[in-house]
Order: sequence, then structure tokens, then C-alpha cells
Amino acid sequence: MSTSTPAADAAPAVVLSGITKRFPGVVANSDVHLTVRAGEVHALCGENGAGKSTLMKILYGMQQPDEGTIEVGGRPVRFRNPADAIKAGIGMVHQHFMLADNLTVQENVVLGAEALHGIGGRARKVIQGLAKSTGLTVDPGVLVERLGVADRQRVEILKVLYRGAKVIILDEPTAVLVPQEVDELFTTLRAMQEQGYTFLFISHKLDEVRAIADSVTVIRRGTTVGTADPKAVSSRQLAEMMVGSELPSPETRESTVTDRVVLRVEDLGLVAEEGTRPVLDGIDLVVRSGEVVGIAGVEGNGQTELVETIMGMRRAHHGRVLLGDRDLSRLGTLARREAGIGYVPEDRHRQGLLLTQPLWVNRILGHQTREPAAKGLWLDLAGAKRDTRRIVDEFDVRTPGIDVPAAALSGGNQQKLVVGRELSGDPVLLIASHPTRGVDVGAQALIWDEIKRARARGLAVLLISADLDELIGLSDTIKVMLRGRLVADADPASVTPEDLGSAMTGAGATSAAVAELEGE
Amino acid sequence: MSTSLMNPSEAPSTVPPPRKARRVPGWLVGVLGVAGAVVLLSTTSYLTDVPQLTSTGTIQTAVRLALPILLAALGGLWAERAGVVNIGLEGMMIMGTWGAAWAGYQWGPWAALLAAAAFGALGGLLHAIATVSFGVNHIVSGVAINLLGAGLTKYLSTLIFFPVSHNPRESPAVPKFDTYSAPGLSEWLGELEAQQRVGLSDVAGILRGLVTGVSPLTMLAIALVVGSYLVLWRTRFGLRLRSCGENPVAAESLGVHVYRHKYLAVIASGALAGIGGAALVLNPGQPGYLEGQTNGRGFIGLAAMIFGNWRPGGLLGGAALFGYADGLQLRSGGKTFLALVYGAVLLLAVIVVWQLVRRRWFAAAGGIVAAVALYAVYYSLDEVPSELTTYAPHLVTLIVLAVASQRLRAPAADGVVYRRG
Amino acid sequence: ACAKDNGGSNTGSTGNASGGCKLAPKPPAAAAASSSSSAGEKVDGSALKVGLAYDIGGRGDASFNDSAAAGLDKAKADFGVRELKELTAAPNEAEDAKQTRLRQLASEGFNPIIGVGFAYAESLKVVAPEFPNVKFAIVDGAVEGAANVTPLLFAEEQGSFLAGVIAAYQSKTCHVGFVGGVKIPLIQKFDAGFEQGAKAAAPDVKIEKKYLTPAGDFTGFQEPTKGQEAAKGQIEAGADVLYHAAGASGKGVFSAAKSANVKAIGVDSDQYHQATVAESKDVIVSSMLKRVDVAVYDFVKAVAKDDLANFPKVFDLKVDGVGYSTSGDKLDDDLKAVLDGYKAQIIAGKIEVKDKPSS
Amino acid sequence: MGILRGKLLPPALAILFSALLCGIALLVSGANPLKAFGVMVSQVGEGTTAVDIVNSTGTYYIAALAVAIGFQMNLFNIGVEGQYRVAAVVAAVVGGSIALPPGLHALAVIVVAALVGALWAAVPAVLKVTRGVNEVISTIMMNGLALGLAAYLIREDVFGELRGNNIRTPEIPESGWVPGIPFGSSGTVFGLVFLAALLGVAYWVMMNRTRFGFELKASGESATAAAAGGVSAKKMVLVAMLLSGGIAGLVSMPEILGRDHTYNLNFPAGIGFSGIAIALLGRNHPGGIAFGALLWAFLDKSGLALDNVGVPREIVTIMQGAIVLSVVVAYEVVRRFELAAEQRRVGRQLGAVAA
Ligand SMILES: Nc1ncnc2c1ncn2[C@@H]1O[C@H](COP(=O)(O)OP(=O)(O)OP(=O)(O)O)[C@@H](O)[C@H]1O
Ligand SMILES: Nc1ncnc2c1ncn2[C@@H]1O[C@H](COP(=O)(O)OP(=O)(O)OP(=O)(O)O)[C@@H](O)[C@H]1O
Ligand SMILES: [Mg+2]
Ligand SMILES: [Mg+2]
Repeated sequence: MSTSTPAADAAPAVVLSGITKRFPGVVANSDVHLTVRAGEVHALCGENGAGKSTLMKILYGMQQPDEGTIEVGGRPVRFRNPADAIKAGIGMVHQHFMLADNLTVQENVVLGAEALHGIGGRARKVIQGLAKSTGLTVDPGVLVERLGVADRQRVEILKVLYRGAKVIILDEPTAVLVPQEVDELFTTLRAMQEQGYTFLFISHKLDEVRAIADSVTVIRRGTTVGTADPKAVSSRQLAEMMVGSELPSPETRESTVTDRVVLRVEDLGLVAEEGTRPVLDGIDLVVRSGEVVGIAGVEGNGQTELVETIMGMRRAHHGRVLLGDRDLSRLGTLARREAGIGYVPEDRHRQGLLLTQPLWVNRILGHQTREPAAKGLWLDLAGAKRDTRRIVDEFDVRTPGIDVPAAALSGGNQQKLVVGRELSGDPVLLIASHPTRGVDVGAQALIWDEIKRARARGLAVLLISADLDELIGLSDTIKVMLRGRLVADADPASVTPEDLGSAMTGAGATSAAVAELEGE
Repeated sequence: MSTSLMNPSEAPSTVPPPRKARRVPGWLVGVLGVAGAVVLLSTTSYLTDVPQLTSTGTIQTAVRLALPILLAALGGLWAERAGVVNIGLEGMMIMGTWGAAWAGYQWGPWAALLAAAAFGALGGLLHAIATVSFGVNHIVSGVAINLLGAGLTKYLSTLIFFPVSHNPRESPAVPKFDTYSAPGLSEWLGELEAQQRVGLSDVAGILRGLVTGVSPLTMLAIALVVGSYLVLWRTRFGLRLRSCGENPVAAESLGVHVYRHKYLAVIASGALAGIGGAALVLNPGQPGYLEGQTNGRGFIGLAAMIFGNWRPGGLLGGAALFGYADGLQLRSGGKTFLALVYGAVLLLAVIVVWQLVRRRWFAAAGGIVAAVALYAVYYSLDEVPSELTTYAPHLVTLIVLAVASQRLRAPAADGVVYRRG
Repeated sequence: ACAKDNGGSNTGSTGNASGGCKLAPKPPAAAAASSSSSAGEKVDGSALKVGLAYDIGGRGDASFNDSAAAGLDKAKADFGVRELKELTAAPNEAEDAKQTRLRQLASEGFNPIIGVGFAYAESLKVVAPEFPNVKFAIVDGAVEGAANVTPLLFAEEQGSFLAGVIAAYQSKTCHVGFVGGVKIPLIQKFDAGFEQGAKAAAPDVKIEKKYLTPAGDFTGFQEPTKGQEAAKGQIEAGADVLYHAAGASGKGVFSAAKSANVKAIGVDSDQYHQATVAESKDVIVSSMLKRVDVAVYDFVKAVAKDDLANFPKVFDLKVDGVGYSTSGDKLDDDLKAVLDGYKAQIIAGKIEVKDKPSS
Repeated sequence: MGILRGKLLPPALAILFSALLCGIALLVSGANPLKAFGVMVSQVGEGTTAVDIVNSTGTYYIAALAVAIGFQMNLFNIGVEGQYRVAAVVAAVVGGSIALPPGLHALAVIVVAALVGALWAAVPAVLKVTRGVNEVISTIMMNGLALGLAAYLIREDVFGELRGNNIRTPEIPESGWVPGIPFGSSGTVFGLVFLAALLGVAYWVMMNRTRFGFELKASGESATAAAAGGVSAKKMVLVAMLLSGGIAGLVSMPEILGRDHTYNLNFPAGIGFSGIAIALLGRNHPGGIAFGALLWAFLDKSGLALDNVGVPREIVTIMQGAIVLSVVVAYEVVRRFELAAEQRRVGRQLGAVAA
């Protein structure tokens, strides 16, 4: 590629004008204007549900705008489906990965673009060539299910490149990556930018936006608020543009940690279902009353398994789990809940809610043996409804009533309901997995507040989060998890996300704030 | 939900670096499996002195009985690889039998085949409309199609066959295909088989069964198995089709026309099930269409497909197993069945040794108990009551599934209703 | 590299111990056959409305339903029956459907009413007492304590005995086979008679037996494929004359016999003349006849004459309720004489044919 | 009103549509559809048809309930067919060979039937839980084995006895009979039809008012969410399957204890498969299932009258298939329509509409 710098006079790569998109009950986009210059990295920011993904899906032909026009390279276009967009040189890496687990990397990449180089050896060569020139190395023959998150992301980008896209949409690509992986990604992006690619980049992480973007457009409640030069604004200013008000912070002020041990995990081990591979190995952990213990780790290093083993959803291979003095190791999930554990699962749709059931039925889930949801073997419908109303009030769940199905609520409100439910019945321990993942700032602030309040009352909290700011802000102690082991302790008072990130990837401690644990 | 993988808790943990995929290629598994089965059978046949286990006739019977099941299973494969569960195979098969008879008695076996495919495809189309366009639960639609298929064919038979055959439940006789044998080879194998040499004669018997008296239908079915493999795994169309069964949202986002592929797959599925019906009608022993003729073979086909792990080679194995067990019990009954029990004991012994090597004491103990129990059965009985042997294929399927089913893996989006947008 | 197989090659049929069985001494020749059927008698049935409730299969099944239909047709032609009505059972139907069918006929004024098949026994037990003036009959069954139900029972074992004799005489390998559709007592009567007959004619004869499905699973009557495979198994085991009592599955038996060029014996009606098995007719040496048509005809006649008192208890060899066919001329005169000899002995009670097989 | 529309409109539309479809089929074949339908309706008043419909509704109802319990948690118990057969044989054998006072005797037979049904269902349940065997296949296979076992048990040298050309189990003495409600010449309604009704009520209470029902539903709706809520999917599979099998075991009890007093070769087959269709038709709701069972029974019994007007009775099967298919399509269409309406309503009430 010869011309690598964006020329101001060249036609913009993409111009969206007057885009409006309505869903039943929601206007996702309303008169959105966006201009992306060729060769730049253009960031798109906005709260949850602001309409970013919708806008991008429209640009990618997955959804049709109700109003508005799209221009690509100066020519007006109409995309009826993604194939049209692909033809026009637009590619998209989705917020939720769009990969078929049971197909190989190569199959995933060539799918839909078989006409280019077939599906056999030739395609393989092309993929390998692409991978080499961009640094996105991954074995084309391996099944996607065997890949980690970062590799999957590489596959996603390869998919787009393979189709010859010149304008690449990245919808929250960094959400699942640790800082080091983010850096790697950015390096790749810059190199590709040199080669003439244009990027549309969505992220909630404003530091990243400022680090990579050449310009940034902010969307609020479905409409564009304005475009800024990221080098010229602070993250705070950006955030306030997004929200239209001041930012909350996860910080906890004074420590409320007591001596009373609530949760004690001893030498916990878990073996993968299919074989003898250890997924958890020798986990020792203590959480005290009034303490928040945070677990940091790259996704897939055993955090999910740890939580599910403590909850009794998986059978530990060895080791013990004690709540107070009581040994829970042989109990089932329900008994553990009854013993006083509240559990905010990492995926509210899959694990937290019965989506088609009304809110009050969801209130019963996990409490089906206890007041106020049940009396003995019988359900107490009136009690459940009454308590649901309480949660709706106390946790500011925005809903027209408690009889609507859970699916009708937005993600943030669903999460508030789940947190409210898990904090009912006076638990002594709360296990919270990504409690504010994908939740907008308002809801996030409320959930943080509630966790802090409960902690002040003496609740012990085990917090798992990929959001390192949240983790550092909320925790009293941080443990780093790597390959099924707890490998380091970090002090939230002094540790930075970068330090934590390097410990999480196993690059070793780079700061005094992270102390490696003996044993490995 | 916004930042996670599609299925966080099912995401593989990358804890130790992903094991280097030491995958044994599918064809090798197949070859080893077949070889193992032959060894097991010839050993059993030798030790129990029951040559029928590997005789030419038994194998031929097995092939004939397996054929309709195999085709139904293939039909299931096509639909389920595209993510549509097809419990309506039975109904589509019934429609196929009717179509085959209707065209067959007028224009001969090839026309029968075509008509059967068309009638089956019609059932498939109905299933596709319901499940793909209307998003109806796949099982519901399948059950309805089974009812419809049965009702429709009965109704049509009274209208159309009755005036000709004077029997509302039967079509006029349908001409059959000629059968073919490999000259020379067949005789040579026959001589080998007759010599009753351990192992060699067994293999000869099995091979001879496969090359003697072969109907074009059998060749077609085998071609369809191979063809299905090639189409589904070696072409872009197949890749797209399978992607609809694994992750339709992703497929759609890459420009794959998911609805169209699902439609095509389910229609093909119906056509294959229909051909399965034709295989029944065109079987030399059959007069033509006969009410109740399919007798649950569509369901068995579905089972064979699941048994075969949603793979063409696997379902071939499943259908063969069922056909073999059924053939054996039909041809020789209780005594041979006992020989099979003996074979099962041998198989269990091998498994026990293997588990002992792997230090799986519990599994090994279970195996020993089962083996001893089976041996006791073998030892104490002269002949298994015929009431029980009739369903030997069902029992065998159940047992094999219990042993092997944990390795099975359905397409990820199988049975999931997909809606565009 | 494939060659077309020519039909009727000698697949299987190993160990041709040609020469056949060592036969038992032949029975003494019988006196001239006594044709008991009283012909020429004029009966008027113009007042009768006859109702027929078929079992699964109904008219056109080329089996006992059809046979009943033939009897009815003949009766109608001969006696000028005023009205006929025929209803048919559905597969797997509930008991009350049968009752409804019978009741429907009875309340519409049909009299007599004939239930074809033992499946009607339980329903008749209920319905018959409700209509004491209606004369019922049941094929293959009996209803205790119901005076207005006439059983039309057959001595299938006697006919099958003769089939066994035929098989033993025609076998070159001294090895014969029996394929039963469903292992129910009715079919076991065929089995028993066949076995006894074959053994009587040739004590050393080997007999293969197979029932396609056990009692309760009636698909065995509808599975020609299975019939064929079972027959092939028996042929390969050495049997060269096959007898079947397997309904529609019998077609598979014929087809197997045809392709291996061995002999077969049909059942119920004269299958040599049946259209659906026309392809294999040249291997059908005889059929065991179960004269449901005669029974139905005689029953209608008896009702018309109001003479049920002398009605035969069992349709056996004596009244020609069972027998064998000679269509196709595959039985030589010698054999016919032998058969007549055995028939006479059975009629005379010198041979008692069992109705339960030995195994 | 809205709820009623959502629940009642689809089946009404579907029945209308299916009737229309069959009407056309009849017209094409040269029959008069109005006459055919008329004869079916008037058949209800003939002889014992009305009572037969009620009896048959009871039987279908039990079968469909058995299926529905599995469906509640996405378990496909295709094996009701085999479960009720084995249960019937064993219960008939036991009933015929024990002596107990009236009432108790019948009760014992019923309990045995339920236990045996559950036991037969336990095999696929255990295989699924421990070995991951797909229950669709295993129950299909168990159906075959059930036929074999039943046939074996009624062998004369085992428990069976010969009655003419029929074989049956020893007759259950009168103390084990369950008296019905006689309607003179119109027939007798089986006493155990009330057992079916009772099961329906119990099913409703269980699903809506008890912890177990909640867990079952939760497990069916989302196994992952249920697991996080302390519901063990394996346990639920096991219990649901056993319960389903237990109820399936009762399917033939009204007939055996109310009329036949024995298991014989005329034992009806296929009720399990009808049960699947009816459960689907009734959307697993006890009321819906009752309606579905009634409709099924009506079509079955009144269909006998079609012979009188020379219309092939098979049209009834076509109608049943068409109803099942069109009812689900209708539900789906109405559901989509209502979902959109609901979203609009929630959106309006929250004033969440931007701009
Ligand atoms: N298919 C759909 N049907 C109905 N409403 C939808 C649909 N897709 C999105 N929405 C709504 O449109 C609005 C915009 O959603 P969108 O996904 O574009 O937000 P976003 O800015 O990408 O949020 P996030 O930061 O969570 O990714 C949301 O209120 C969402 O509820
Ligand atoms: N395909 C769809 N059909 C109908 N409604 C949808 C669809 N997708 C999203 N919605 C609606 O949009 C709203 C929010 O959906 P969305 O998936 O964008 O949630 P979210 O707020 O981004 O939460 P999360 O972070 O969990 O994804 C919900 O009210 C949901 O019902
Ligand atoms: Mg988004
Ligand atoms: Mg979102």
C-alpha cells in the first residue's frame, strides 16, 4: 500500500447521515450522523443501549435503517444484507463472538466467502499469509472451541480481512482482553492502519479510546452528541459527554474487614470432565466478614470453575469449602444457598434469570425453599410477589410491573433484579461474578453502592470481574488466578491495572504491589 | 452479557495450554472399528461354533434390513446438521413408500425412486415451513408430520390404490430392481467361506455378502452416504449448511442465507427419508406399498444417526448394527442370539482389560459384573425366548449407546429455533 | 465388474442330500371322498340384512377377511340377501371401537352379524346380550355363555397337518420350514399341525420355525421384508419347502422361495391365484385352505333356514372347513392319495392333531 | 380478555383451518364434507359413543399428562407407549393373583401399575443421567423391549392363559374391579376417569403451587439458570422421568379395572403417541390437555360413523395432524404479535422512547 496517511481531501470512507432505527418500544437510533475518514481509527462511545451496536449493524447490512442514508467511499449504497456490505469492503467483528465452536478456524474464516479461494488448501495458504502479514497468528486447522478469547478475536479479525474488508468495525473488541492483549491488538491495528485499513472502534474503556483513536464520536440515547479529538479531551470529559452528568466511581473508602472468617476454601481441586486435566489446583482462599476479595484473571483461567465449585454446581475433586465452621463440601447448590450464600452469576441471561417468566417467579429462583418465597413444600406466591415489589423499589428496577417477563427489561434492570434477589434473605457471603458486566453507568453505580452497603453490614464478598478498575476499586484484597491456581496477591491500594494485567498473563510481577505466591 | 463469549460457562477453559489436538482421523476410527467387530465376530463364531454370525446370507440380510434405516438416518443427518431436529422422518418415509408404489407400479423402479424422493421432500418442505418460517418447535412439527404422513397415505390409498388393487391398504405389485454380483470374486469368496477356516472364512463370508446380490438401491445408498459426506464436508454449500446448525447467527452475519440453507437441508432430509421408504417398497420381498410398512423405521433411523454421532460414517455403522442384529435374530433366532451374548462377554472382557490398564477400577469392576452376568445367561440357557430375541436390535442399540454415548456431540444449534434479525 | 443375477439361482440351499426323506409308511387309501356340501338346495334369504365387521385389513386383504367377503358375496348371490353392510377395524383401535361397530350394525337392524376375527370376542361378550334377538357369529372365536353367538371355528391344525405331509413329501433335503407372523395361539395351531403332519409323513424331517413378532406386536403380519429374511435364513439352513401363516408377510416368504428356487405352501386361501404374489406363483405347490367363506356362507344359510342347531361346531376336515388346494398341478397323484389317506384317518379320529406345537 | 384471546384464538383458528383443509380434501375425493362432519357430530348421540368419548378422553388425558411432565423440562418421553404396556401386563398379573378386600385390591393394582411404569422409565432416566444417553432413542428402544417383555409374560408357560384364540392374564377377581357409572344402554363411564381428572388437578397444583413444580419448570426453561438456583438438572431429569413413567403406567388402568379385568391380545397400542400430540396441543397445560384429549377422543369415536357415509375414516388422522401443526403455527403467530405489543407497551410505560 503506497498511500498510508489519511488524506483530508479524499472522500470519507463512510458517511452515515440521518440514520433512524426503531424497535418495538425503543428508538435505537435517531437521526445519527457519522463521518469516518479513510485510514483513521474512529471510536464510537456511548452508554449501554445508546445504540452503537445497532448503528454498526445497520452499516454492516444486518439491519435496515428506517430512515437515513449510507455512503461508502463517496458513493451512496443500500445494504440489504451483510453480503452487500462485505462486497462494499465493510467488515464487522461483533460484540458477541460470531464463531461456530465445532468448526475449524479455517472453516469459520472462509464461511460465506468460499467463492474467493475455495474451502481447501488454497484458502489455507491465504489465511496463513494474512496471519503472517498482520501478526494474527493462529492455526487454521484447529477447532475454534479449543481457542482462548484472544485467539478467537484474532479469528474474528481474520474473517473480516479474508473478505478483503477495508473498513473494519470492531464492536467492543477489548472487553474480554487483558491489558497486554489489548496492547498487542493495538499494535496490530496500527500496523494495519499503515496498510490503509480504516477502523470503527467501539469501547466503554475511554483510556483505550484515547490511546488508539484518531477521532471519537459520542452517542447518547440513540443520537450523536458530537465528535471530538481524543487527544484533546480527557476521559472524564468524554464520559460526561456520554452520560450527560458526573461519573460514579467504584472506590470504597474505609476498610470494614473483620477477623471473622466467613468462607474458607482449602486445597480445592477440580478435574475437567473429559479427562484428568486439572482445571483448579490447590486453591486456598479466605474471605472474612466485611471483606471484598477480588479475583483477577484472564477469562478461562478457572474463575468460572472456582465459583461454580464453591457453589456446588461442580463436584470438587478434592479439598474443602467451609462457611463459618460448617463444611459445605458434600452439600448441593441449594443447601449452600440455604446456608447463606448469595450468588450473582456471570451470565444473567443463562444463569440468572428465567427470561420468559414474570419477575416475581424469578424472585423465587434460588429461594424456592425459603421465606418469603415458600412455606415448606408449597410456594408462597403472595410472599414472593410482595418481596419482588420490595426489590423493585429498593433497587430501582425500572419496570412497568412485576408481572412482565424478565426478558422485557433492559440488561441493567435485569441485573439489578438479580443483585436484589441475591442480597435478600440476609446472606453472609455474596459471590458476585462480573456483577456490572454490560450494565450502564447508572445501574453500575447502584450495584456498587448496594455491594458496599452490604459489606459495611458485615457481608463477605467474593468478587470476580474482568473490569480491573472495578476490581481494584471494590476489593480489600485481590488474588490473581492463572491456569487454575492462585498465583499472586495484589494490594488494591497501590496496584495499577497494568501490573495486574501482567500478573494475570503470567508475565511475572512487575510491581511491588503484586506479591507472587510461593508454590510455583 | 455484552462482553462475554456466547456461552461463558461452556467456554473451554484455557487453563493448561490447550492440549495439542491428537485427533485420530474419522476414517481410521471407522476402519479400526470394523476390523475390531470382524475379529470379535469371527472369534465368537469360532468359539461358539455358530457360523451364521458371519455367513454371506446373514450379511446380505443385514444389508437389506439396514438400507431403509440407513437412508432415514442420512435424512436425519442433513436436517440436523442444518440445526433442524427431524422426528418427522417416519412420516416422510411413509409418504415415500406411498409415492414409490404409486409411481412404481406404473412406470417401474426408477420412477418409484424419484417419486419417493419427491413425496418425502414434500414432507420435508412442510417441516421446513413450520420450523424455519414459523419457528414452531421442531418436535411438535415432527409429530404432526408423522400423523399427517400416516393419514394422508391411508386416505390416498383408499382413493387411488383401491380401485386397482382391490385393497385399500396395499398398492398393486411394484416391479423390482435386478440385483448384481461381482462375478469371479463372489465365487472365489464363496469357496473360501465354505472351507470354514478360522477368521479367513469369516472375512470371506462378510465380503461375499457385500458383493453378491447387490441391488442398485444398495449402491445408491452407499453413494448417498459418500456423497453426503463430500457435500457436507467438502463443499462450500455443505460448510454453509453445517454452519447453520452450529451457529446460525454467525452464519447469517457472514452473508449465509440461513433460511434458504435450512429449507434445502430439510427438504433433502425428507427426500432421503422418502428414498428410504422406496427402499422398503422396492425390497424383493415386498408387494409394494403396505399400510404400516415403515413400522417405526424412521425413528430407528434417527437413533442410528445419533448413534453415529451425526456423521455419515457413524450412522452407517449404526444402521449396520441394527440391520445385523435384526437379521441375525430373524434368520436364526435364539441360539445365534446366545452366541451374540457370548460375543458381548468377549467384548466386555476386552473393555475390562483396557479399563484396568487405564486404572479405572470402578469402570473395570462394572465391566466384570456385567460380563459375569452375561456369561451366566449364556451358560444357563440353551436358547433365549423368542419373545425377547425379536427385539435384540433394540437391546443392542441401547447397550452400545450406554457404553459409547458420552462421546456424542450434536450440532450446537440443533433444535434451536432460529429467527432472523 | 458386476453381473446381473438371474432370478432363481441356487443361492444357499447347501447340503443337497437329494433323494428326500425316508418316508413313513403310507396311510391306507381312503374310500371315495365324501363331498358333504349339499348343493342345489333352494334357500330364500331375501328378508336378511347381513352385517359384517372385519378385522384389520378388511375386504381386499387377500386373506381371511377377503375369504369372509367371498362367502358373503356368494350368499348374497345365492340367497338374494336384501342388504349388506361391511365395516372394518383400524389397527391398534380400542376395544370400544369394536363394540360400537357391532352395536351400530345391530341397531340398524342388521341380522345376522358376523365378526371376522377373534378380536371381536371380547366385544361380542358385551354387545351380544344387549341384542338377544340378533344372531351373531364370530370367526376364529367363541363367546361363552352367549347363546346368540355362533362360533365359526376352524381346525387349522388339521389342514396344516396335510400341509406338513405335502412339505415332507416334496422336500429333497428332508428339511422344511414354517414362518409364523405373530406368535399367538391361532398361528401356533398352524405350526402344531404342520409339525405333526411333517413328522407323521417323515419321522426324520428337520423343521425350521420362526415367528416374526411375539404376541401383542401385530406388525408381524405386515412385514414382508422380515418374512423374506426369515425365510432366507431357513432356506440357507437347508429347508426347501416353506409353509407360512404370516398374513401379508407371507409375500416375503414366497419371494424368498422364488429367488432360491425352493417350494412354498400358501395359507388361508388358494394363494396360487392371488394377484399380489403372482410373480412367485410357480413355487407355490399348494395352499392350506381355511374356508372362512364356507363358514360364512353356511352361517347365513343356516340363519335363513333358521336351522342353527345343526350347525357344525368346528369347521374341520370332515366338513371341508379346511383343506388344501391343488392349483398349478404341483402335487402328483401319489401324493394326493397319501393326503386323502391321512385326511380319512384324521376324520375317522385315528390321528388326533394337536393344536399346540411341541416347542 | 387479552389473555383469553391469546389462549383461545389459536386453537379455534387451527381447528377451523384443519376442518377447512379436510373439507377440501373430501371435496376433491368427491365426498360431501358437510355430510361427513354432520354425521360425525350426530354420532355423538348414537349408542354408547358419548360415553366412549368420555372414557377415551380419560385414557388420553393420562397419557398426555405423562408426556407433559417430561415436556415441562424438555424431556421427550417417547416411551409412554412401552411404559403403559409393561405396567398393564404386570398390574394385570398381580391383580389376578392376589386376594385383597375390595377397594384395597384395586388400589394395589393401581400402585403396582404406577411403580412398574416408573421402573420402565427409570432405565432411560438413569442412562441419561449417568451416561448421557439421549432419551428419545432410549425410550424408542424401550418401547420395542416392552413389547417383547409383555409377550413373554403372557406366555402360557409364564403367566398367561388361553381363551379361545386369545391369550390373557388371569382375570382380576371382582374385588379388584373399579365400578363405573352406568348410563343404561348408553354405556358405562369408567370409575377411573375420575382418577384422570384427579391427576389433572394434582398436576396443576404441583406445577403451580409446589416447590417441585417450580423446579421442574425452571429446569425446563433454563437448565443453567436452574442449576445456579440450586436445582440439580440430573435430579430433575430422574424425578421427572420417573413421575412421567409412573403416570404412564396408569394409562390403561381405567380400561383394565373398569371393563377388561385382564390384559389380552386386543390391548390397544399407540395411545402413547397420541398422548404426545395431545400434550403438544394442550401446551402442557392441564386444561389445554383436557380439551385436546376430548377433541382427540371425539375425532376417534365419531370417526367410526364416517364408514356409514362411505368416507374414508383416515380423514380423521389427517385432521389430527393438521390440527397439531396449525395450532402451533397459530400460537406462534399470536405469540409474536403479542410480544411486539408487550414490548411496545413496556416501552411506552417507561417513556424510554428516546428523542
Ligand atoms: N433486535 C432488537 N429488538 C428490539 N430492541 C432492540 C434490538 N436490538 C437492540 N435493541 C434496543 O435498541 C437499543 C440500542 O441497543 P444497542 O445494542 O445498539 O446498544 P449499544 O449502544 O450497543 O449498547 P451496549 O453498550 O450494551 O453494547 C437498546 O435499547 C436495545 O434494547
Ligand atoms: N432480538 C430481539 N428481539 C426482541 N427484543 C430484543 C431483541 N434483542 C434485544 N431485545 C430487547 O432489547 C432490550 C435489551 O437488549 P440488549 O440485548 O441490547 O440488552 P442490553 O441492555 O445490552 O443488555 P446486555 O448487556 O445483557 O446485552 C431488551 O428489552 C430485549 O428484550
Ligand atoms: Mg453494543
Ligand atoms: Mg448490550
